Amino acid sequence: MIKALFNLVLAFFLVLSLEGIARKIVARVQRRIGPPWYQNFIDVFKALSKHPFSNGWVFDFGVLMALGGSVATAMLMPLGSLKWTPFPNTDNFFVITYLFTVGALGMAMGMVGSGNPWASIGISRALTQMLGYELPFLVVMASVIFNYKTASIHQLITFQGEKWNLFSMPLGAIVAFISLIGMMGKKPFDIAIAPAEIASGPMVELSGKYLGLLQIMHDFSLFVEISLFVNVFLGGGSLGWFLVKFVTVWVVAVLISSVLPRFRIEQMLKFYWGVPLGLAFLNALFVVLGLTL
Amino acid sequence: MTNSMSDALKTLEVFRPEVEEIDEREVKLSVAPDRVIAVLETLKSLGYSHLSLMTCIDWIEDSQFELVYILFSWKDGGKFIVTTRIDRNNPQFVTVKEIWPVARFYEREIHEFFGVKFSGNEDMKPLFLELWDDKPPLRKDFDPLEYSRRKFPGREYQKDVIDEAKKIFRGEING
Amino acid sequence: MKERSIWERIADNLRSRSIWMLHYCTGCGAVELPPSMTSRFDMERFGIAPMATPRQADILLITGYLNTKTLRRVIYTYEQMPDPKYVVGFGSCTINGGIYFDSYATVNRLDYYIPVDVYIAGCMPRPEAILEAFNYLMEKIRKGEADGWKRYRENYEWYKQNQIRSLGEVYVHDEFHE
Amino acid sequence: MGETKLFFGPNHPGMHGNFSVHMYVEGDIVKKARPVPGFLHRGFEKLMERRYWYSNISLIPRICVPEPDINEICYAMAIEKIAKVEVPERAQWIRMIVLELARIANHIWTVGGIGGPLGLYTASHWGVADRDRILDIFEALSGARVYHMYIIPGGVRKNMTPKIEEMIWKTLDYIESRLPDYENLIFKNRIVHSRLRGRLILTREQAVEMGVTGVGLRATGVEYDIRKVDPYLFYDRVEFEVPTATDGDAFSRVYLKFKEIPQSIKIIRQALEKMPQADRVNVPIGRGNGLRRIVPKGMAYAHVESTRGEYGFFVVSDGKNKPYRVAVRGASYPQGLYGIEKYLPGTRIEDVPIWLATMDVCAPEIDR
Repeated sequence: MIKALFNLVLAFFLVLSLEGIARKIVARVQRRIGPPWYQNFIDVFKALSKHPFSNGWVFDFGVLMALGGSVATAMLMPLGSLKWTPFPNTDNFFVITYLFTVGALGMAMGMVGSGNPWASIGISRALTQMLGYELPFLVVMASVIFNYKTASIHQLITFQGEKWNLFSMPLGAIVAFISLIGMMGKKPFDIAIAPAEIASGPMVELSGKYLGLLQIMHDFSLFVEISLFVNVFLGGGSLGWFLVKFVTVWVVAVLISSVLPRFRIEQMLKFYWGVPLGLAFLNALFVVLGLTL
Repeated sequence: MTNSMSDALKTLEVFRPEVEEIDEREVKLSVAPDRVIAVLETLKSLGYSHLSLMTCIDWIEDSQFELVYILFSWKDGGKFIVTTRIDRNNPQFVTVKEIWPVARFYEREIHEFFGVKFSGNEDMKPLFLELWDDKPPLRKDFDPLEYSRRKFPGREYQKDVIDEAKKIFRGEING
Repeated sequence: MKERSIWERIADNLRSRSIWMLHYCTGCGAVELPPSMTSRFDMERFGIAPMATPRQADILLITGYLNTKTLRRVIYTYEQMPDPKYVVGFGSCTINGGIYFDSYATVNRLDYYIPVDVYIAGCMPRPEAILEAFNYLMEKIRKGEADGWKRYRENYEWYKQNQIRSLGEVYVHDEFHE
Repeated sequence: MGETKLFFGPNHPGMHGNFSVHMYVEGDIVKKARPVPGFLHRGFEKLMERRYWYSNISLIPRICVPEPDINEICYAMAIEKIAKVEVPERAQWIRMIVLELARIANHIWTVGGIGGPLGLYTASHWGVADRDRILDIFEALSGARVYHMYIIPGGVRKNMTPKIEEMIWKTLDYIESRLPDYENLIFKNRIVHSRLRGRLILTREQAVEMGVTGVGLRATGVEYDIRKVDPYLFYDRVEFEVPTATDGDAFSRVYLKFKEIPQSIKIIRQALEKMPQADRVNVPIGRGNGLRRIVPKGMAYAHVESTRGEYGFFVVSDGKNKPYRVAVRGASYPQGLYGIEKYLPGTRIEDVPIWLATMDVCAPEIDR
């Protein structure tokens, strides 16, 4: 149980400071200084200290359900090796994906409950985006699970002891990284919270405490997504190695997102169901024929 | 006067406009109200297809509105300012919406600022002002300072700074 | 100044370091906002970031003159913002009407309608003046003096009566229906 | 699917300035759209009738905020036409340099500004930062960053010192060195191509019928530029090309603006070389003393090629010390009001801010 709490504390502090560093990196790309690295902590606590407006109980319940879903998934996530898996027998991939979508659907229900037309447009975009990146990701994960005949994350880690899945299944890793950027809502795919078009989409009606809670929920979901990718494709090792891989994946995603504009919603779907889906099926074919490198 | 503008004037002789040359590429034509549409159409067919501006001048002494249509030709850069005078107390005029669709918004603006009614252009909702309760503001007999003092209370200074600024402005007291 | 509790003082300290500015350019001073937000003057190093909706914003910037039509939307936006909110007035147009003192469409004094915490001098204040004003606002928040929102809450009737007197009504009509 | 009513209202990050579009949306497709201007209306035309000829100079640049110099030049040229005043040659060259510098500054800003609706915030940061370099020149020249009040009826307020000329040469070289970076970041970016190419197409007939001028018209293939067709100042003594495109979509409108920057740099360099040395840069207009000059009776229309299209002042004087009537022709009036109502229905929500950005709908000059 202590490991689960350690997971939460690590997730909170690691991702918030990483987001501060990401703002610093993006600022450097834009030739300016950028805020201090702990700026996100101040933002979250300031948001928690404001008096919010509530839009009815559906709105409140949606926010709590979102936070609950992502906290639960963060607790289950193993950190790079058996020693650091909080619940060794229930960290199955399908359990994690199910709990994760519970969080996302909770947010969707809450935001639509706020009654703002911008929010409902943003939510319909977020759900189509989920549809977009989920398909190639699941095909790749199916091929990984089929290859190692197990769905529990920490066993997958031990199997790639000497050779990471990144090298044994390069196509799968690339597709997973592209859908990871979609999952995180980073730049080419931040259509759901596009400020210039739909006034920051679902987050239109979030004020004060709700905004702080949603920010924390976003951090936990970021932690879950990146650690899932690191565990499945970049093997494991001690906790230190896990953190190094976590940070590198995050920095690569931030650099890509700082120089790319946004897709339109139907372009995003065409993009995801085009090349990435084809690569995912190709990768599944290689795995079935046993041609993994 | 560029040659293409002078031969444009020859074709317009039949409407007997008063011609006044302002610049080498700018000519003012004042025409009787009922001939304006015909002049505008002939000018458009002669290549003066771009309606730069349509506005209105309030000559309050001889109680008339002067409607101004400024046409510009992309071919030779010539500008024609076609103007006509209409009565000020009951301003009525016909719309040019069919010739230039964008004139619909110019007319809506002139209706809001001067009160000129354009027959044929029914979209006369207020464009820039919201809940306007006074006479059309761009008429000469509307005093904005008095309206502003009445509706929007200003900041009371111990010393009347604005008056003093005016005096400095007129040079009665040095700044 | 009533003595603020420890938690209140910490909250004020946090609020001063991360101010979220509403991305709403109400007047001509908004042309100096992009330069102060971007690479050369970089407002973000003080933790100031533009936010899309009034719900997430802390400061409302009144950048210059205020048209009556804009004032109705500004009052809407001001009342939508969550509570510790601050207003910054740019230039002399918000103090006494400025260069448009005799215009029939602009208001002559901003703090009749909504409480203002900081005024910035300059007809279109420069980016350095804007950043200086934000730092001054941060100081006021840390000391707890920036209580415009409390004033609005206490004499709400007086503000509402002023607004109705100058604007007639504060309702926003839809363009299609009338 | 029912239609939802959306206020793409004044408080919207995708909106440039203070303008509003009320629209009915079904899913992501815009069904009906109505422009709602008037949020920045200050009644300039009324205020200008209550001020002296010269004291209007401080009021006029505030009409169009992103590019104040074109207001001053139009007002000045219109008065000079009425009063038949010959402006000293050096003053005309300085005016040309100031106008072209303002054009470069505004083009960089709008080319970078296309990053806003697209999400490419790096471009807008670069654009605004490089524009600041030119504002430094204006600050050295006239003492103010944005509202310079530098071009006055009868010439220019102050002479241009050699130090400022040196500064202009350095800044032009700096901006010319930055252009390839913009090319790679924005115009070689495949996602920008997919977002802008083939969207919001405006054919030549639609543009001419709507009265669009500037880049919107030149993107449809015709080389209509007032500096070439109706040259003012000394534009007929410098040679420069006017870039045009053929397919009239959002991408070519932004790309044309980008390709106009090197042309403006070329104009400034030629102007700096051809500028004669003189110390008299302004001539009093009309008669009377101090601020209360009196302009003779008459009316004139002066228009200029601004970054957004044809921008003009129609000035009427009845021989007294105050203008009788001043009418302003905003460059984005047709595409802002008529264009939105006619050409937005049928597009997607993502294209509305792109239409406002590429058509450069600038709210203060529509409301005046």
